[in-house]
Amino acid sequence: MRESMDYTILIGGKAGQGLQTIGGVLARLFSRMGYHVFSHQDYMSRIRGGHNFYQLRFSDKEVSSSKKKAHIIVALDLTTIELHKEDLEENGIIIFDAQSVKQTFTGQEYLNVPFDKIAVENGGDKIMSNTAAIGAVLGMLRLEMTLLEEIIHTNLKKKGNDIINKNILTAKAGYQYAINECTQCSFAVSMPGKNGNMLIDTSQAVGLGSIMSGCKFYCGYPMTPSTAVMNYIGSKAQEYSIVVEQTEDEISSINMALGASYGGVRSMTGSSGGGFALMTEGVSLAGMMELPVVITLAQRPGPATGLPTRTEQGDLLFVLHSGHGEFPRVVFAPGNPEQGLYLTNKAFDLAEKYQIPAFIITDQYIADAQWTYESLDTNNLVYNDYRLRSSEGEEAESAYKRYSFSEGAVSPLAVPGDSKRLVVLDSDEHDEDGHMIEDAEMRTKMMQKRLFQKLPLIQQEIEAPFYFGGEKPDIVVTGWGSTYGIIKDAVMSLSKTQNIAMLHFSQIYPLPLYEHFDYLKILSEARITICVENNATGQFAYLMRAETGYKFTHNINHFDGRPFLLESLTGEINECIERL
Amino acid sequence: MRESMDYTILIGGKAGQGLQTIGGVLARLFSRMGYHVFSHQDYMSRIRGGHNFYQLRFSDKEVSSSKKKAHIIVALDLTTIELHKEDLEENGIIIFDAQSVKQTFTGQEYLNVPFDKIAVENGGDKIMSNTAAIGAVLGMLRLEMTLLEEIIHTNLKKKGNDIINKNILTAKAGYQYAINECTQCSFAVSMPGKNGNMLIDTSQAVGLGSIMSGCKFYCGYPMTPSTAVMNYIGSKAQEYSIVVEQTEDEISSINMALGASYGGVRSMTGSSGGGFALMTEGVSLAGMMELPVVITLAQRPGPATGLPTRTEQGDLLFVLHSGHGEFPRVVFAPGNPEQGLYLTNKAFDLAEKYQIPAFIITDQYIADAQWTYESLDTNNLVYNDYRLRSSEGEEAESAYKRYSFSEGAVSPLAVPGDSKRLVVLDSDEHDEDGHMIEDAEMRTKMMQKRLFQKLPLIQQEIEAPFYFGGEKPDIVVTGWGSTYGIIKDAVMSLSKTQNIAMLHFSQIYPLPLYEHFDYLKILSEARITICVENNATGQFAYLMRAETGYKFTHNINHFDGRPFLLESLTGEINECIERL
Amino acid sequence: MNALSDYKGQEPAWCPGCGNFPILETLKTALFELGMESHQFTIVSGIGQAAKLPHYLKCNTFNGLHGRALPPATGMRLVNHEMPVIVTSGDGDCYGEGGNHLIHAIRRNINVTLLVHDNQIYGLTKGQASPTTTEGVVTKTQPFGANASELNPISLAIGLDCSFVARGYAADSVFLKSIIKEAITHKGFALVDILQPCVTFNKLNTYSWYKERVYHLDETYNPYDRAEAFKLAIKPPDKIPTGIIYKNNKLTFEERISILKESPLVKQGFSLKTTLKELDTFY
Amino acid sequence: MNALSDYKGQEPAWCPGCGNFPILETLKTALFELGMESHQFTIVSGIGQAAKLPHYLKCNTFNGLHGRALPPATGMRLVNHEMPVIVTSGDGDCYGEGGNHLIHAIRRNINVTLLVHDNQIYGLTKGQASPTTTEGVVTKTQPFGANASELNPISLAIGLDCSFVARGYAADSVFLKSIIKEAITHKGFALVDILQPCVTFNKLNTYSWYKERVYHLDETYNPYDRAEAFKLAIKPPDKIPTGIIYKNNKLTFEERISILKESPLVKQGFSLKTTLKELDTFY
Ligand SMILES: Cc1ncc(C[n+]2csc(CCOP(=O)(O)OP(=O)(O)O)c2C)c(N)n1
Ligand SMILES: Cc1ncc(C[n+]2csc(CCOP(=O)(O)OP(=O)(O)O)c2C)c(N)n1
Ligand code: SF4
Ligand code: SF4
Ligand SMILES: [Mg+2]
Ligand SMILES: [Mg+2]
Repeated sequence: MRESMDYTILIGGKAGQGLQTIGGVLARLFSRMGYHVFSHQDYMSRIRGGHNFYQLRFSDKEVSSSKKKAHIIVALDLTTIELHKEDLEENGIIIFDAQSVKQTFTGQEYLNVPFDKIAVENGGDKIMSNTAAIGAVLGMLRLEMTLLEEIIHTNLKKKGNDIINKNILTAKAGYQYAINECTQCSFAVSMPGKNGNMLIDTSQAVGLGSIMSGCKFYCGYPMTPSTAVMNYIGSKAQEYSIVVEQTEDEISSINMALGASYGGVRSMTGSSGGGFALMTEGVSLAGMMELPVVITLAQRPGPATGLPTRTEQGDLLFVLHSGHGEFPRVVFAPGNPEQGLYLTNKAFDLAEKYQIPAFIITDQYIADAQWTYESLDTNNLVYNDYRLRSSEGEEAESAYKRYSFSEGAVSPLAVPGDSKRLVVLDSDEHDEDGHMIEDAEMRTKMMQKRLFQKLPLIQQEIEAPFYFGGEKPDIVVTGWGSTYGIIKDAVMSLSKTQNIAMLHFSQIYPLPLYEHFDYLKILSEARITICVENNATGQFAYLMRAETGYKFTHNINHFDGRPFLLESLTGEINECIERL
Repeated sequence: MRESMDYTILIGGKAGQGLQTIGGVLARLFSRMGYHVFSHQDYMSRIRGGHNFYQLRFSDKEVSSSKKKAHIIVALDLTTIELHKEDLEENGIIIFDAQSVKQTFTGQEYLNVPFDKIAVENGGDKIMSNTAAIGAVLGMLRLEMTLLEEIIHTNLKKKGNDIINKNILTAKAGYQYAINECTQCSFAVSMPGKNGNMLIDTSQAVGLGSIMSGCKFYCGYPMTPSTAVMNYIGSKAQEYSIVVEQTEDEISSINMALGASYGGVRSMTGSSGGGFALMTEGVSLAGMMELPVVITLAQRPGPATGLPTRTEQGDLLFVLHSGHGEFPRVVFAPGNPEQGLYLTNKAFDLAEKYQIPAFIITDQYIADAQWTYESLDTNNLVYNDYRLRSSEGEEAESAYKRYSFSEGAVSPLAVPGDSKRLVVLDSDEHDEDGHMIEDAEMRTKMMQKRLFQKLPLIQQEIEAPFYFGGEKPDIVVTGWGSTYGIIKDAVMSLSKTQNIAMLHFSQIYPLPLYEHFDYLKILSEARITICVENNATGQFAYLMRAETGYKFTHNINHFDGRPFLLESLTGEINECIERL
Repeated sequence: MNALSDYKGQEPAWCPGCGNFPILETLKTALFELGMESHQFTIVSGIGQAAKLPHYLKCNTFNGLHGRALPPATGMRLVNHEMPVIVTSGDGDCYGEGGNHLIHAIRRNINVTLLVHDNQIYGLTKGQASPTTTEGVVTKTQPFGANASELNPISLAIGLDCSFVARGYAADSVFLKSIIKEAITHKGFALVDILQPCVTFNKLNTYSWYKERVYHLDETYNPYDRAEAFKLAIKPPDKIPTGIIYKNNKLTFEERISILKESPLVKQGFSLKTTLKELDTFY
Repeated sequence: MNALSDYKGQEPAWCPGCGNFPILETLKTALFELGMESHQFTIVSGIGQAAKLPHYLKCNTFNGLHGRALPPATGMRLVNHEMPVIVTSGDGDCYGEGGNHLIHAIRRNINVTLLVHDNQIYGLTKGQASPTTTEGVVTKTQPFGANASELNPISLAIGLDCSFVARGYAADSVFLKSIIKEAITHKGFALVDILQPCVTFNKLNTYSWYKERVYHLDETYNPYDRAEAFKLAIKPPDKIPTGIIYKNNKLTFEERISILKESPLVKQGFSLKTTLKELDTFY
């Protein structure tokens, strides 16, 4: 059959039916078993009803994108069957509970599993029907039940043994039902035979990254899909002593985060589209005050409220130029959880080292998507306290100047109250002391220090883009941020027949220097260069042209609020190749 | 001596000493006499004290910039003498009141005029000392007094005849004093022998433009230097029935302006740096709702509060990319009051025609600078009511769809309450009816209509940049917005010895099509191309490169909060030429 | 207008059992009884569950940004003060993100009816604390509990001398309808804080919780006494009064703008010609 | 700390005669008498004339954005609740642009002292109406007069159950000093609205205008009765009470956050190592 095992499961239903739970448990299960898992979510902006789905791919080789076609569809409602039956793989199977979807389907590709009935009979409550569904999926795949039992134990610890046992009984019954009834099931599941994998999404990775960077203050205002980072940090706030504060609005968020930073700790805020727009004045304040702050922006389709629970890469240029006036910043856009962890740490480091705002851009797709790793490298994480906290004696302290020119681009940032140093920050143009000035000469010097002296130093810190391919590729597929995984899977599959390479930017601004790796040469010498973006206007391509003069030969842009899927992206890349 | 007459007068003193009045009256006087006048202002962010100056150039030929050197310096305080004496032209004269500056100066270039004493003796009150100063300046120039009397009459009408007469007496005494005492005065003032000129600054021109475009609603929150437009419109609000409302903050401004636009009238808001930053979410809302609105941004040096009363062109890229998500906009940056009037009218027209936000960018320098014109052309102004206001009968009206696809890019915008048409606007992605949707297909169609269908239509409306020079220039000096006048004066003077041309963009985004005028060819074929910008990073040059790939050979950037002055810009251009 | 059914809009995407359903139906009935046809009024809203309402009730609609319903409502009224404007908002939308606009809309006394669907929670974004969430409630974004005192919109509004201040309860349709009708016909800014159960995320302030506490102010209550109204407003919440708590008869903002005396701005014509004379003022 | 003169900062850029001068001097004296040295407290401000104050008084300074003084003040307190934080703000800064933060800072009861230099006008931007400008006053940006009712910060704050609400008068230094000292030592959010003559732009509320109206609340006044305080706050302004109008003894926000019990956040150390175990939770 296949070279390697690679199955996709889609769980569909209404908001509130618990499909996230089913998906989440299955994903965790497969990753514990040692499979590679990739999942993504598609949900509407409502709390109950509508149509949502959770899509999960698991394999014995690395996977980093979703496919359109599914091998198993778990349909919690009729709509799921109607909408997704076309997306069933050959020999794929749709499982459903005829009684609860109020219709039955016959044929090779359907398997009616009475989830509700199994739940009531074994667990005593319809509420466990999702457990029956999970069991049934395992049964269809002929996988072992032991790990599921473990997971049920952990997840339901707080609910007590009775509930745990009922769920286990229900799961087993669902499992057995599928073993017995799914005669047409022909899935060939190879055993990974390895240790379990981690399962993590990029919101968690960014949250984890901030905790591991010594972030002590997070404030924000709820906004999908940015809230997940706040939720994650909130869940660890007590343990790691982090103040997590929900503000009255996003203007307060950025200004409060800056106040916290001034107070002497690492601080962070985050939002999405419109909420971030409200922060732009504060971004400029960070620029002027030279105050470190890390800002996460989880993009969603705009303009305005747009499609609040969907995905897009539409805010890159807005972030790059956000805030009035001119000041340096760094902008990172992780393409997977691993990069999310690493770049969040790097953002905190650079923000404090250079006293600038640092941005982490994600989007709904990458924020929610789960990946597996054997482990995550923490050796590349750094923690340096760049603040001036030592004591010097009264006289020296009273000579302290917040914006002293004497140390070059970066003037030491003291902590108020920590010594006799007075820390004076001003949003007006100011002198070395931090007091407002109006003269042209001081203004020019401050701009030079703040902007021109820092920029080259910051640029030196930016690492080469990710490159995968030969030395002289014919075709280069380029992307940034969330498209990392999908481009990788697409290029890997195309590389069997084409001299094709992948170029991916996660450290976006400043653009990496050519010294590290001459991506401009690679691009210029290729025949076909495609910039893949989940936006309408090709914002990264615009940035590349503005910064380097380089213009891609092709662009692939989606702007329908949905992520790229493997089959269609591969198809579109092929079209570009054929068109030439 | 000179080819043509060209004098500069600088009036300096503390905030609150009335130097704006002196300057304003002199500027008005010279323009009434038929001279060409150019003035600009330099003031601190304080209400009393400090050091401010008002600089005025008048000539019998057109002038459109300020020079560094002055022929007459009216010093209302000691600081003015200290700071500006180096800037005195050969044979120039500094007038001052030794008693009030509490020091005296002797020598050819000083003229002590006892302003206070003259005022007390002739007007009975020190308050009129500025009138004495005005009279003295006229005397020094050996100009006639009649027009000044007229102006005193008009300006002080409300104060009554007694005050008027006292002021006239004082002016005459100052005049006579200068005639008698300024033996060293050698100014050769040619008589313009023409009708009087208009005197207008660009804030007034933008305000006038909005009134002449049928703007019925202006709201804003005070912020220097944007408040001048609001003040101007406010002064005419009663007469032209315009609601002028000061909002609680800038977020309210943009949203209230959009509500007014929805209500069926032309509406406008404006701000500067930080205030505009707060509007960016609302800009995105205008984009999504397809609601016309005109936004003026009077730039000042950032980041943050920066130098609140000074000048910079630092917000171009921020405006171009302001607001999350992707939607069309037009951005204009007038280079003088004439363009201010015309482009404001055009902004209102295009905003309503294409249902988009339209921007007018100025800066403190151009906002305050006064120019003279024989007259302003109003034949190029348009007023078309693009709203759907007619009645159609109930059935047709109930079929009305706000975002109907049937008319192509621009769906007719009806006025709520005006008919049975229901006007439904949504900040979420929506269907033709304006109701929120989530499906990918409708999203894509709406993006296509809103963005891709409109863009080429809008681009067709953008006129060629201003070009002055031969067919094959060696050197092209390029600028945008407020540098129009200074570049013109510099290039005119350099064109005597160089094959030099000027290229100026006031219709900035979308960039003009090459069809109208192939500026890219001109640039590419020139040997030296210089982009002059009053910012640190060269934002227009960045835009040009992003949009066209073209990179200027040289950049001249100032970022000290001060405008370019003729001598120094000419010098810097010369340096670029010599460097090559 | 013929029938109540003429107001039928899109299918609501609210959770079954949500307190927004009775509010929607009550509002429809109030409009119907007031004889206001769909095209004769406008509903402005922000973002949140309550803010979706105008999609579910056929009308002129400005469904704008989260927290920003009052500014466009004000803009709308200023250009067309013959158009009744109703704002539907949530406790987060109105008291959180939009707090500043509330203060100043009250100060202006713009003639707008503001209905706050106060479910004491952020519904649409999945259960974070709102300004009216009871102190101490723990959520994912309030890991230390909601540490700020819950906002009392009634005492706040009375503190600002709001022209009309009322409280209603979603499940008390008949009484709520009478409040809404009075609010709409009141000349001046009218705030109606409507207690609204959120069956999904607010497990504290449930239907039964409200039922035990809510009572009607009766005829003997005089809503014109500001100090007494304040006293009532700050009483401990074991019993929650509903009805019109405070009102006054100030002039509206629209009435105080001289140029609006004759006709709404949107009906005042414009001709470029009449403005040409302005050029002369610059000579 | 040795001398009052140690607080001397930059030369003020205020107009001669401005009411900000006595406020500045009074604040210095209050700090001096409280024994707070320059490095031991922080002044946070926004933008406006009042907001320039920290440049004129040697101290840790965060002079941020217009309207946005309270959020950084809150952030500062949350990471270092041993640092006294004073906010100097204007009526536009605090009640206009910053209105929403005021509401929520009061709700949080963050232990910050807020001094509003209330000159009933926008000074720095040259004389536009502020939220406290008397109704009807005409300015360049209020061509139809200030049409909104002037904001009453005292009744607003009492409406929000603010922990400490006082009014002072700039020219009444000794009494003002006692109020400011109480405000600084009060545990909880303290609002002091300070009537401040603006000699340049406010020609209505002048020194003599205030002098005729301002009086001291005497010892018999009980500031703990919220309803009575409200009554006092809404009395017609022919006589203006100064002093502490309302206070209560709620827990501060900082006190309610468990992880701040032991030491300020800024003093709690960090080591990357202790966090490594979090990776395990993802298996
Ligand atoms: C500027 C901005 N910030 C945040 C959001 C996300 N958001 C949407 S609705 C909402 C809160 C909803 O709460 P509430 O106003 O109480 O309405 P409810 O859903 O409870 O009816 C938030 C925070 C947004 N859309 N825009
Ligand atoms: C976002 C923003 N909007 C507007 C301004 C301009 N601005 C500076 S100070 C000020 C008002 C000052 O009034 P107030 O707060 O009463 O202080 P005062 O000068 O009267 O002491 C304004 C509107 C600004 N700096 N930032
Ligand atoms: S989440 Fe709450 S408020 Fe929102 S629809 Fe559901 S029940 Fe109603
Ligand atoms: S303008 Fe008014 S508030 Fe500002 S410094 Fe002058 S007098 Fe004081
Ligand atoms: Mg709510
Ligand atoms: Mg003020």
